[in-house]
Formats: sequence, structure tokens, C-alpha cells
Amino acid sequence: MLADLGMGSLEDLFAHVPKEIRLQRPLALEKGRSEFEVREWFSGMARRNSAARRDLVIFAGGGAYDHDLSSAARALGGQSAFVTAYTPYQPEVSQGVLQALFEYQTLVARIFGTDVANASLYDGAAALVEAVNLAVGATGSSRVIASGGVNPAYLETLATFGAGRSLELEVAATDEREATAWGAPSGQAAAVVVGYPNYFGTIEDVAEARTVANDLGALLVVVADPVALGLLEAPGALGADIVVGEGQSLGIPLSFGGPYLGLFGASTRYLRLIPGRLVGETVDADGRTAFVTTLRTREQDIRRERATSNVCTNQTLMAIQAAIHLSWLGKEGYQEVSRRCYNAAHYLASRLETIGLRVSSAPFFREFVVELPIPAEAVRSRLFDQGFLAGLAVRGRPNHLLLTATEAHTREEIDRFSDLIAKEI
Amino acid sequence: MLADLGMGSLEDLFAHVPKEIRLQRPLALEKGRSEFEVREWFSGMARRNSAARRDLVIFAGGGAYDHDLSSAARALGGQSAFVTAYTPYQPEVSQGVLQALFEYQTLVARIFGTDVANASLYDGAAALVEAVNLAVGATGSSRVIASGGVNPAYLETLATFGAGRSLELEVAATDEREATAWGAPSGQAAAVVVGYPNYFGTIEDVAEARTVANDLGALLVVVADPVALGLLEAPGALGADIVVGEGQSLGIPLSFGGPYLGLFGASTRYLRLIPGRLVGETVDADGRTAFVTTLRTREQDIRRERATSNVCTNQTLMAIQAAIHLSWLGKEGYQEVSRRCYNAAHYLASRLETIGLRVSSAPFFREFVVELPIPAEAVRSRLFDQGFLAGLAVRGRPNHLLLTATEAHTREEIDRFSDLIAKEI
Amino acid sequence: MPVTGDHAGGRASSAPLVGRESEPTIFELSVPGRLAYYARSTGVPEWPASEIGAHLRREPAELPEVSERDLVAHFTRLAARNYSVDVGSYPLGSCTMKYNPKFADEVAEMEGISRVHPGTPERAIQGWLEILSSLESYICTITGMAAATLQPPAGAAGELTGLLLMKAYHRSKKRDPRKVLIPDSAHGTNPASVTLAGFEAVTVPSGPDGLVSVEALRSLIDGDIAGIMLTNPNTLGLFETKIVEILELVHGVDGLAYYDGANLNAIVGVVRPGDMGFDIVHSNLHKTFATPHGGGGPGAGPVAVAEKLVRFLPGPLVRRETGGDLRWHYPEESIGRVHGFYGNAVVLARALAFMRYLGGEGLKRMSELAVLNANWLRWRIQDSYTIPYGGVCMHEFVASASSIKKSSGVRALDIAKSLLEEGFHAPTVYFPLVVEEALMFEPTETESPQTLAGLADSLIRLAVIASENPELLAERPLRTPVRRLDEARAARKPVLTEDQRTAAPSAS
Amino acid sequence: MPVTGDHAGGRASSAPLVGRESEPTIFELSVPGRLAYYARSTGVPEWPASEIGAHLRREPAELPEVSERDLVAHFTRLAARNYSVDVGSYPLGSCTMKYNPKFADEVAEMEGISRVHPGTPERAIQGWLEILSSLESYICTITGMAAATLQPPAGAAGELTGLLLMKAYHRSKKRDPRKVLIPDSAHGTNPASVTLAGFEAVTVPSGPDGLVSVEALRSLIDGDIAGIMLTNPNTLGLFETKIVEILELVHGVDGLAYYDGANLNAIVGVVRPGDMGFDIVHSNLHKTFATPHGGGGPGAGPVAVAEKLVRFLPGPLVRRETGGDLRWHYPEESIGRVHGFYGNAVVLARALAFMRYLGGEGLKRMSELAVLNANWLRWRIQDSYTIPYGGVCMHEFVASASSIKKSSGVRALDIAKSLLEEGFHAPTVYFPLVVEEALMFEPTETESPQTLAGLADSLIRLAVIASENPELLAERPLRTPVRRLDEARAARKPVLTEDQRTAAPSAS
Ligand SMILES: Cc1ncc(COP(=O)(O)O)c(C=O)c1O
Ligand SMILES: Cc1ncc(COP(=O)(O)O)c(C=O)c1O
Repeated sequence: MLADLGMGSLEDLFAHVPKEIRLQRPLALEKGRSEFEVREWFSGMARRNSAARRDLVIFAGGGAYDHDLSSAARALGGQSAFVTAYTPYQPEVSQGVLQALFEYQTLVARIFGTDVANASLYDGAAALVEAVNLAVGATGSSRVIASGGVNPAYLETLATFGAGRSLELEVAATDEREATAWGAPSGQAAAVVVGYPNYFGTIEDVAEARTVANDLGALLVVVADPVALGLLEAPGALGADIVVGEGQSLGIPLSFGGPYLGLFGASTRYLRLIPGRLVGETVDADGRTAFVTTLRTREQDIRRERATSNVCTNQTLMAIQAAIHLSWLGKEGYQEVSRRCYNAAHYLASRLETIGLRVSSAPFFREFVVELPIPAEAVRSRLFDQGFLAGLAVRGRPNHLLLTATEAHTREEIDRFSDLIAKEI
Repeated sequence: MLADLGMGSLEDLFAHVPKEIRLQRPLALEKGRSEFEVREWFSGMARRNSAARRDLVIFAGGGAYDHDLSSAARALGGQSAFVTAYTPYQPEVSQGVLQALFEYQTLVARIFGTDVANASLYDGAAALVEAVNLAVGATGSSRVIASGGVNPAYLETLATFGAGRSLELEVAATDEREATAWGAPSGQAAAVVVGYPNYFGTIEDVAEARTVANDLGALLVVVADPVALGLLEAPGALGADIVVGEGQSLGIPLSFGGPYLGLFGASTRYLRLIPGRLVGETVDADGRTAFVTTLRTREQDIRRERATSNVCTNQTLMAIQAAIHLSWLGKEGYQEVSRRCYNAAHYLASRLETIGLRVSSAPFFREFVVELPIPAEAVRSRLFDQGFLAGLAVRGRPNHLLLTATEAHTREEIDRFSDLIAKEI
Repeated sequence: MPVTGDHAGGRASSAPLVGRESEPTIFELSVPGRLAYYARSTGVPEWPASEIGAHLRREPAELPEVSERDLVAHFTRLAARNYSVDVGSYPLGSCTMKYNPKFADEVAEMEGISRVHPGTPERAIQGWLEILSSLESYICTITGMAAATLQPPAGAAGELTGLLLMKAYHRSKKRDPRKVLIPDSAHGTNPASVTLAGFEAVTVPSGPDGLVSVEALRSLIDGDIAGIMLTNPNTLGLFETKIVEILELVHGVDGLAYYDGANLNAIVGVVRPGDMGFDIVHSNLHKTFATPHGGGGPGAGPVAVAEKLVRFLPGPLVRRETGGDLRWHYPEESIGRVHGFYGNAVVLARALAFMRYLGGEGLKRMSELAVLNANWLRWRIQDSYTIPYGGVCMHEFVASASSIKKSSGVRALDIAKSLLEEGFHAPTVYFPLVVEEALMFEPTETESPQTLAGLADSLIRLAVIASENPELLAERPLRTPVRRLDEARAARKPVLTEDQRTAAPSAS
Repeated sequence: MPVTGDHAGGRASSAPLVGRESEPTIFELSVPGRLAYYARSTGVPEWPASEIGAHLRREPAELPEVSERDLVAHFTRLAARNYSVDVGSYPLGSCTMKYNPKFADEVAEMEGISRVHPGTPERAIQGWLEILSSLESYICTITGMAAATLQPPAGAAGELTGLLLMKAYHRSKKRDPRKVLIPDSAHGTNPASVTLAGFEAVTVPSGPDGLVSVEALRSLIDGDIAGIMLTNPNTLGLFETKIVEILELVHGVDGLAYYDGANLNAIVGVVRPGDMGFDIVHSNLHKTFATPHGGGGPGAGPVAVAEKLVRFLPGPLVRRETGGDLRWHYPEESIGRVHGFYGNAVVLARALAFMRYLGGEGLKRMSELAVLNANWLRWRIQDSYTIPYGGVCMHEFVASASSIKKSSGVRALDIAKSLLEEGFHAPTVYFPLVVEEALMFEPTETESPQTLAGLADSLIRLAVIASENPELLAERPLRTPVRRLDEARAARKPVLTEDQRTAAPSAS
């Protein structure tokens, strides 16, 4: 091949790259290894991590939950036709990905109770950032009132990205019931943001947040837990303009925090401001039903500096995985998982109350805050030695723990955990 | 659906089954469990087994070898289009399986140096049984002279199945070099069977076995280790009429002994006596190349009690896996693996000789017998506690061990193993 | 203009996503020097090959030389040219092509399952022994038997094993009867196994109702009968209602009764071979218990036996010690081993996973629905196809295209090939031999009413086309990866390897 | 005759193996009461829902109701309707669609990788921290930078992160420059990110050689320049040979230089962004380092920076304690986190697996072959297509169908669609915007000479057809799962969900 190009060596391909910047020595990296050795290196690393169910019973959530995942969904999502495809730019040969995304959009819209949903964003935090961007674009205001009950990592991400365009972010504190105390903000705002249930598990009053938003001429953005919506009223039905959330619970393994899935649903009012990819139905030259990415003019590759968002690569595979998982659950299974999470968390809370601990009093879904008589970190550490991830620390409250339980937790596990906590306090 | 059939309950479907034999109570089995629980039950069982590389360094062979297996081959062989298909009775929609088997047949024939190969048998033992059946059919004799160096489990299986039609099985003992002492058998026989290398690792003299077979008017059946043939002359080139072997080494995990893969290659002289499936090339109605199972008239579903074999379900998926694995190795990799096994086994043997042990003196490939000054079982047991499967016991020789090493063993592992053995003796 | 000539020796690795391009063989894709293989660095020194001088291979085996990328594309595209259960309905009679739950794949891949050497000491395989022991007990409970060997790697191997047990039983009684009775509708493996076991197959004719003719049977019974081999429901999908009487006749001359478990999917939890009076039962785990067929295998064909035959079983079996540990056990009068190791162990584990998933009730429901589906499908097509035998069928049924053939010339084969075009797999055709133009359907319990209705609609449509435009069906299929093949050509001058292929005149 | 009416509410689950039947949506396959889900029995008691009375959902979400069997068939068939790298060549420019070695899938699935909660204490995630730390060091070595955040989940997120770092840098110097320079050939994410970061995008025109015009650039430089964003090689596949001069101009006004690493596949081991003078570099791990694209994601876009920017990086980073343990570390002047957790961790692990597999030499060879393949493919088609820019190209090149269009009316789009029919994926079309009728090819290093030759042959053949029978190309593709779509209709009245679909008048 080099000869065809009139070249003598691979070096010649780079002859036009200025010598002074060319790397004159080999990269200071280890030499290559067979896949067996690389796999074994990673096995070694993997053994130095505590894995859910293998090493640890996980009573920690905070945006990442240990659910039972079906093998069928895993096998289907792992098909190489999905895994090794690119963005479906050529719909004639991408109907698999496109139809799966269309089904995903439908599922998210139905769960959220919104008119439409997009084909995925990076994660829950990114989805919130994009929702706020949309609200800013739609209202012309750059002020945002966010509940302090929203996942603190999401708020921090919002603050990071908001800094670029001088977002004015005001955080409304939560009260002792772990619910938002909105106060009576006045003036104009782009968005009011509330968690549902919020980071502390509390089922916030979305209707109240809607009123606050109305008063400010703001869009209501709800950060929802999609699993909760098997039991709780859909935010769309409660007046949310935009509903976002973390889709990890919908069939994605814990994965040390990623890749996860940013869910984004909205009212058709904002259709042309929606970030990310949208898949729509159409027909082909023979009149047969087919799917295609649509409303492309919103996107960065067409609108460039005036795009609604810069997102390009997103989380398609995770969206497909979620669509498969939700279809595996089905209408009934989805409700049942939701209910079982609720049952497990409440059973856990009741066990802890029995041993004298105080649990947050507001209605909660599958996550709640418990107050210990001693520093939580010490308890977490000792429980860890006994095979339990005892929740998450609560920022600024050293004696509190944020605990969760899901449909994957057995009564035996919850009992054992509560008994061990009892011994610690 | 029941109503369409004019029935009221599922029970009605079985109304014609005589009451007195119908099971009047539930099956005395546990109740069903979710896949999560079943998986966890099996995880529990799996943890109670010692796995190669995870828990044990395996220096044991005996027809089952620990090789490095590529992920690509594993992923390709695991595609549901292969896994969940049936026997390719409808070639129009089975070209995937058929072409893969055609490629497999070619690979086996090339490795064995035979004209043709079939599309798989159950395992090495079954392949030997079928080879002997063929020889009996071809010669009219029912006498078989088998080397005592053939895998004892294969000889036992041959004896079991041979009993049906009164096979006269004579076993020629091996000498102190672990090679066959044929003696000078006279008369007629159907087959002479020799291992190559044999069960003890010794590279038998196939040409000599050919002479013995000639003297008896018998077919020469070689039980070959396919990995060895990257280094050793092909049995077909040495005059074997039929070459069989265990294909586990060609990409199939240890699997506690199964499913494995019976390899079967033969001269076209015996084409119409070959057992099992054969895939051949042809054309379709449009003249395009296509593959189909052929020479079906040999098979049980057509010839019934006069069939050459009763085999129906075989090991197709394993054959496909082997074809993929061999293609991954390629011409060069296949030779290199062979050579690396040879190197590793000889390095191991040399280390053991250094510590004063006696290793069998005949040329061997990747397996050899070593004599210990103390009972082997005790050494095996103590080495096991230190993470090594120290070979296999040798029937009737309590102080001997049958050891192997493959391309997957590192010098470090071999050194450590030898050092530990040194401490034991 | 540039030419490809300089870079010959391989083929482009791209092929249409769909369409009907044929895929080059892996040998055609091969290019000298190309390699996917990448060896572990072990540090083991090179050892001189001189030691094996005379034995050294002269010509290396011509394995293909491809990159991993091309390897992956090749076998991915081959897979795309294959129909399978995961793609659609597969109503192949006698084969029980049901959906295989995916979680069993993960069980099969667990390190502690898949990476265990068969020579590992008993203390370090207690998990495996527990799996085998648990499976043996499930099988015995389901079949109504006393003990089972799990070694036979397929149904046919089970048959031969069972027949050798039969022989051992008679020999232990110092008898040597030579004949084994087999119905005319039996699967081909039955007579073939009978021959291999050194018996003589004696055919028992079916009556007009498709069942074994008890009269005919009675006339065949004599002191030389070693036993009978039956599947019940039989291969026509009909339950042999006189089974007790039949087996009594055989037992009356001290013959044994062998149950071919290929049709077990019809009766789990409903009626047990042991309760019918059978002495030996093989189960096709790859049928009833949902271990995938793998394009033709691997399977597993455990053989369960009545108490009086336990001592003849192949060893080793798994038995519990007084201490609670499980151990390998070799029956005293064993016929000897029938597999190089312990059978298709991982297939056995998959089957147990399926059994534990469904449990006792689920297994019974499985059979009930399998029977319901077959009856309903039969009902849906009964006006379009001849149904040679009436009454309730079990998990499968045989239809016939004989009247269609008479009126239009369209054969069972044409219907089968046309069904491929409709997106379904074909039924089994021309089997069992006792029915002319047989189309044997086994929908299994995993197909939905909608799929069955779709299948029935296709079949009905094909019957209509057969009467109106029969010539259309002779052309089909048109859109499958390849069309009908010249099978005669394949058999006339067999081309079984790439070498024969390149030696032979080109295929086209 | 029996009808299906009674069993309506679902569709047959069979579809042709190949052919062009469309697949029903999962909602069309739904039948009330059907279920794949099977819950673990936990023994956890039911808790009254009264507590959340007012919040209870009134109408359950209408999720589909399907059996696991039908679910598997549906998504297996959808997969069969999708082209992918594993099926064939995917020369999509700017996307680096290379083969992704399979062993990385197994790394990603290891329990100790995939089942780790992000809130696990540091002592129990030392393996994960080691992976992240090792990857950071590989990235820094490859790019010539001091430290990196691994959080950005894609290239565009990396861009925004990098631009915020740029902003933080200037603010730390009490400056607030507003403009970021971007070449006219830049990828759309660059200007979009610039806007989102609160900067103003200023376009730098390319010269006739396809490279940044240094003159034009010089005229745009002033004190309000925050920095420049470049990819090198640029999106035309050309190496910006004046890069040192360009960056000196920008640095001259204390601007920072951002390297869009989407094109890193051209230069690994050959030349490093840091050595060119860049301050901020994102890497698209899903391009250069072979983490699969997943139909459009997930990816990972780590951002590496020069020493002077390290203190602004998003936290947490992984740093080693004196004791040797790894810990989370939060830089003092951090811009704050840019992901809910630590980025697309499993994607990061895959990339590291790839890097460790190839090693330093292998990574360099990767880039060399990527560049060789692109040049060779360009050479093969240069007589049939306009090549707007001469000289050696890097890992990709842009061809143009402009002369073909002029003479025959055949557009770049027609060539692309016809290539699908030939069995190849299309190149990127109409990008970059500076080339008319652009066809942008990036063959990558994993395609063999034979595949490249096959692709070239197809392209040459299409050019011939364009001149002889142009109308044929407007019709193509014909044999793909669907043919060309009515995209205008999709945008005119968007149907984005099944509900809008059933509400809208039927599609056909
Ligand atoms: C009725 C019957 N008996 C026996 C067998 C043989 O079983 P196997 O294919 O597992 O050897 C079959 C298989 O098709 C069968 O249908
Ligand atoms: C040149 C260039 N820059 C940036 C990007 C954006 O990267 P990502 O898609 O990962 O967000 C791309 C992706 O296509 C690209 O090609």
C-alpha cells in the first residue's frame, strides 16, 4: 500500500508534520499485553472493589440503586448490532436503533406523563442542566429557584455549567421533614426545580411547586425518580413543564456511577427547544412505516452556536437497555417493583424505629433519612466490615444517614442489617 | 383458546389419559423461583467449586486442558442465531450454521490430514466408538487391537458400547517409556487404535501402528490431540484411515468435562460409512453457492436400523466454537500454541528433573508421567491446598503423576509449582 | 485506474445488512501473514524441537489468516444468515423448539461452573456434585424412577445406554432375548440404537387410530422379546391410552419397557413414565428442559431407571456420604461409562436452572400449555389440511398435505418452504413415515396465541394459494438468504471441505 | 373458518429472517395480562400505601405487556435491522468507527467493575481508583498534559468543561475576554459549546489549502480573545502544519488553546497536543480508544490540561496518599463537578483495557495504519471523485461529488445511499460545511486492504453509474430494511411516541 502512495515507510506519512513538535521517542507507556493478561489485570482490580450482592448488601441510593436485572434484558441490550453501531444517521440501515429509541421515548413520556421525551442525555445531572437551559431559553430569565432537596451533585453540576452563562441559582432550603420550604420568592424566574421524590426520599408537593412557578412566570422542572412513578402520580399530570431524572434504575447496573441515563420529558409546547436527539415516525419510499431522527434543526451540527444544546454523543445504548428492561417489567411488573421498593424501605424504616431511631416524618418512597445518636461515619464503617453498605452520609449532618431499600432486598437482609445497627447504637 | 376447543379447563386436555396412571398430586418439587434466586443458588454452587485460574493453577490434562480462550471467539459462538437454532434441516434459513460447519469440517480435515471430516460427534470417547463401528462395518471383523496408551476412559466407553455387538477388544500394554508394545498380533482385525500423542503424552510411532494394522488387514484409527498437530506430522499423512480426537482444546472451556467435541476425520474411501452429519457445498435455484447437509442416506432417520450410527443431536455449537477459535488462532497462532504447550511441558519436566524426579523418557508433547518417591495422592492433596491441581493419578501406579502444561502457564507458575513439589519429596 | 490486483488474496469484509449476497468462506477471506492471535507473555523458554525430529509436521495445516476484525464480521454475518428461536416461531415437530430463558446462559458462564477441570478432587467440586445430584433427583421425581445416569450426551446416546442396561438386566438373569419391539412411527434413532445394542428391531404396526395395535403387538410377543421402546405421546402426538396393557404384555415375558423421553414435554406433572410402567426412561433435556439446541447440539439424554436396574447404571454417579459430603460412586454391576467424563455437564446445569425456575407447578403448566397450543393450532388449520388422526392431541400433531397434493400437486415440502417465506420456520416434514405428506407441528408452550394465529393464518393462506396458484409455491422461498438448493448435486459429488471445493469445478 | 378476532390485541411474533417486513412496535405486541417479569420472593411485608394517599398515581403507565419470549424475539429482530461495525465497514468520517476488541466487553461485565455503588467507601474501591488513576496517566502521556478529569461523559461535555476551565483561568487573572476562535470547518459541537460557556464564537476562515489562514487569524487576534478551539488534524483530515505559529498568536494575547481530541486517532505516538502547544485537550475515548459507540453513546470525553490549569479541574480526581492508598481529591479552585458521579466509569475502564492491550508501540501503529488506510483509499478513488485538498491526508479525508453532481445531477447523498446498497456504511455527508457535496471518509486502521479495495471498487462503480445511468442512483437503496425515508414528513408533524402515532392518521 505504501508503494502505491509512492512512500517507503510509515514515517513518510507524517513527513509534513513539523519535526520540532513530532515525538522523537516512544510513548512512555507499558508494552502491549495479550487480552488474557489485560483481563487478568482488570480481574485483579475488580477483586479490590466491593461489589453489590457479591461482597455487599447495599442500603445506599442517592441516585444509584441496586435492582434485580433480568438476563434477557442484559443479553438483548448487549447485541453487537446495537453496541457497535453509530448514531443512526443512515436510517435505511438503522431501523433497529431508531425503533428502539422511539419505543424508549414513548415509555419515558408515559412514565413521566409528558407529551414527549427525547432519546437520552448523559445522566440525571445533565438532564437537569439541559432542562434549565431550555427554561432560560424559553423565558429569557436566567434566575432559577431550586429546591435544596434536589440531589446535591446535580445542583453542583448545574452551578458548574450555569457559571458559563451567569445563571442565578437560588436554593430553597429543606425543612426538618426533608421537604422544600419555598418561602415566597417574588419577581421573575426561568425555572423552579423540585425533586420528586427528592434526594432525601421525601415525596414533595409538586402542586405547591407548580404554584410557586406560576407566581414567578417560571417553568416547573421536576427531577423525578422513574421507579417511584409506578406508585406516584406522574409529574406531567401535576403540571410539570419538564420532567427529568436519572434512568439508572431502569435496567442499568450500578457501574460505579456511569454510564447512566439522563431522562428528559417535556410538553410539546417546548418541542423545538428540546435538547438532544428525537426519533419520529415516517414512511419510506414504498410507504412502509419507518423511523428517523427528526427536528434536526435544533441540533448543534446544523444550528451550531445557536443550537439548543451541544449534545452529540449521548447514552443511546442505555436508553435501549432501559426500553428493554421496562418492557420486561411490563405494566404490572413496573408497578410491582415500585410497590416493592416502597414496602422494603418502609419495612426497614419501621425496623429502625423499633430500635429507637428517628426517621424523617414526611411521606417517603424508597429512601429516607435516619438520625443516629452517634456519628454516622463510624457506624457506616463498622457495618461495612460486616458486609453492608449502610447508606450515604448527609452533607452537614454528621449523625444522619440516607438509607434505601429496593425490591432486591430480602426481609432477612433488612432484619440482619437492623439488628447490626441496633448493636452499634 | 380452551373455549375454541370446547373445553372448560386445562384438565380436559388430558381427559383421555387413563385416570389410574395420572399423577393425582403435585410433583414433589420445590416451588418455582425468580431467575435472580436461581442464579444466586448457582453462584453459591459455583463458589464451592475450584475454578481454573481463579482458584487453581491446573497442571492436569487427561483429555481436558486449560487454554487461553479469546473473548472474540466466545462472543461469536454465543450469538443467539447459533445457540437457539436447531439442526439445519431447512438450509434456506440455516446458511449460518451450515457454512460454519463446512468451515469446521475443512479445518479438522486439514489438521488431521484426512480427506474429509464430519460435523462433530459427542466427545473424544464417542468419536473413538464410532470409528471402531465404522471399521467393524468396513471389514466385517469385530476384533479390535487398541493401544493401552489410549485414554482409559475412552477404552472403557468403547468396551461399554462394544458389549452390545460383542466387540472383541484386545488392549496392547504400554512399556516403561509409556509407548505401546504391540507384540506381534496375528490374524484378522477390524481396527488398530493408537493415541498420538497418547494419554501419557508419549508421541507414539504411528508408522509402526500402520504396519501392525496392515498385517491384520485392519483400519488404522488414530486418537489424536488436535493441539499437538501444530507441531507433529498429521496422522493422515502417516497413513491413518480414521483420525478421531477430543476437540475441547480447540476453544471450549473446561466445563467440568462437557459439552466437549468429538472430532472425526477419515479418508474418502469410507465416505459412505462416516457417522454423523456432513455438510456439503451446492447451489441454490439462482445458482448461488450454498451449503446443505448431505449424504443423508447414511443417517438414522433415513436408514433406521441399518444406519451407520444412531447419532442425531451432536455437538454443533462446539464445532462452530472450534471453527471460530481456530480461525482466531490462524495458521501461525495454531502452530505457536502447539509449540508453546510443548515448551511449557518440557520446561516443567526439566524443572522436575532438576529436583531429582524421573520423567518418562520417550519424546512427549505436552503431557508426561513423573515418578515420585512417595504416594502421589498425598502430594496432589497438599499441592491443592496451595492452589495447584497437581496432575492426575495414574491408574495402578500410586507413585506416578500425569502432568501437563499449556501456553497459558507462565514460567513463574511452573517455577513455583516445581519448588512446592521439591518441598514435598 | 488503480486495480485491486496487487492486494489480492482476500475479499472485502463488508456485506449488505440484508439482501442475498453470499458470504465468502473464512478461507476466502484469508490473507497470508494476517493474524488475530495475540499470545500471553509467559516467560517460558523455547525448548528445542529436535527431540521430536522425525515426528515434526512437514506442511503446516492451512488454517485461515484473518484479523480479529474480519473474523468478527465473518461470523456475525454468518449468524445473520440463520433462523433461530430467538428470531421467531420454530414449530418443528418432535424437536420442542421452545424459548430458552436467557438467565441460564449466565449460569453456564459462571467461572465456578465453566472453568472446572473434570479431574478436580471431590472436595473441590462439591458445588458441581450438588448440581448433578439435585438434577438426578428432579429427573427421578418427574419421570417416577429410582435413579439416573446423567452421562449420555444426547437422546440417542441415552437410548443406547438404556438398551445396554436392558441387556445387562437379562444377562444378570442368564437370559439373552434378542428382539426389541418398536412402533412403526418411531424416530430413526430408536431402530438404529437397537441395532447398535446388538438387538434386532421388530416393528409393531399402528392401528388406524395412530396408536400401537395391541392385537398386532400381542402376536409379536414371545420369549425372545428383550423389551419394547415407546414414546408416549407417540410421534403422531397421540397418547397411547392402552399403555398399561401394552407394558403388561411385555413385562409378561420378562421384557423391559423403554420410554423415549423426547416427547416428555407433553406430560410433565400430568403422568409419569414410571407410573405407566416403564423401566427405563431417557429425557432429552435439550427439548423439554429448555437447554438451547445450538444448531444441532449439544444436548443431554440422562437415563433414569427403576430400582431393579440401578446396579447396572454407568458410573460414576453422585452419592451422599454419611458425613454429608457428595462423592463419586461406581455401581457394582455397572455396564461401564458411556462418556469420556460426566456427560454434557454444563447442559445439565442449564436444565436444572430451568427446572428450579419453573418449579413443580410451573413444569406442569408448561406441559398443559404445550398441549393446549398444539390442539388450538390444529383446530385452526383443520379445514385446510388433512388431520389424519382425530381426538385430542398432545404437544404436537401431524397434519397431511396429501389432499392438497392430490388436487394441486403441491407437496408438503412446498408448504414447508413457503412457510419459510412467511417468516416462520417449517414444521417437520415426511415424518413420521406412517403419514403421507406429513407436516408435523409442535408449537411449544412458549408461543403466544397471536403467534399461533399468525402461523395458522399463513398456513391457511398457503392452502388457498395451493388451490388457486399452485405454481407459486413451487418457487418459494424467494426472499430467504438462499433459495431452494440442489441437494442432489451435493450428494452426487460431495464437496465437504474447502479443498474439495477448490479442486472441484466452481459451484456456479 | 376460524378467525383470529377472539385473540386480537397482539401481533404474531414471527418475521422473516431477512426481507423487508417491518417489525411491530413493542406496544403493538402488547396483550393485556401478559408478563415477562418474575419477582424475587423476599418475604418483605406489604406496607399500606395510605401514607402517600394524595400522591398515588391514578392511571398506571401503559407499559407494554409481553412474554419474555416475545420480548426477546422483538429486540433480536430489531437488532437484525441495524448495520454496525461488527457487520461491516463503517467509514463514517469524524466518527472513528473502528473494531472494538471483544475482550473489553468482558472487562465491562466483571462483577467487581459493573456492580459497584458509587457511594462505596474509598477503601473498598481501590481497584476502581487504580483504573481511573492509570487511565489519567495514560491520557496525560498520550496528550502531553499534566492532569485530567475523567468526568465528561462525551466529547461535547468535554468541550464545555474545557471552556469553563478557560474561563476560570482568565477569571483567576481577573480578566474576562469574551471571544473564542473557531475554524469554519469545526464540528458543530464546538460553536455550541462556546455559546453555552458564555463565550462568543468567532469564525476563522480556512485558506485554499484547507488549513487555518494564519493571516486571517492574525487579523482576528485582540485582547478579547479567550482562546482558540482547534482539532488537528482538522475536520478536513489535514494536519495544521502552522500549528505552532497559530498557537503562539493566541498565547500572545494570553489566550488558551483548546484541542478537540475527536481526531486524535491520527496522531497517537506521533505528535502530542501538548507538544504542539495546546493547554486543554479532550479525548473522545469512544473514537480513538475503541469503546463502542452504542448506537450513539455512551462515550467519554476526559479533559486533560497543562500544569497551570490543574487547580481548576472538576473534582473529584484520584490521587495517591503517602501511604500508597488512592483517595478522592478535590482541587482547591475547582470549577465544580460536571457529572452526577465520576463520569462514564465503565466506558473509561474499556478505554484503559484497549490502551493496555495495544501498549505504547501498538497505539502508535494504530495511528500510522489509520493514516495509511485513509491515504490509500483516497488514492484509489481520486480519479472518480473530486479531492478538494491535495497533499498527504491524515486519518480521514474529504472527497466531493460536486463534479459528479454538475455532470449528472447525482448528489453526495445519492452516492451515500447507494453505498448502503453495496453493503458498506455511508461516509459522513455534507460535512464539513466548507466543502460542497462533501463525502468524508474515515476508514480507520481496522479495515483490511481488501475491504478498502472493495469499498473503493464500489465507489468507482457508483461514479460510473452516475455518468451512465444517474437515475438508478436516485432510487437506491432498494434492498435495505427500509428505503429512503420521507424526512420532511417526520419533521412537519412530529410523531415521537406511540401515543402520537395512534392519535395521528396512520402512517401508510
Ligand atoms: C422421538 C425422538 N426420539 C429420539 C430422539 C433422539 O434424540 P437426540 O437427538 O437427542 O439424540 C429424537 C430427536 O429428535 C426424537 O424426536
Ligand atoms: C471533530 C469533533 N469534535 C467533537 C465531537 C463531539 O464529540 P461527542 O460526540 O463525543 O460529544 C465530534 C463528534 O462527532 C467530532 O467529530
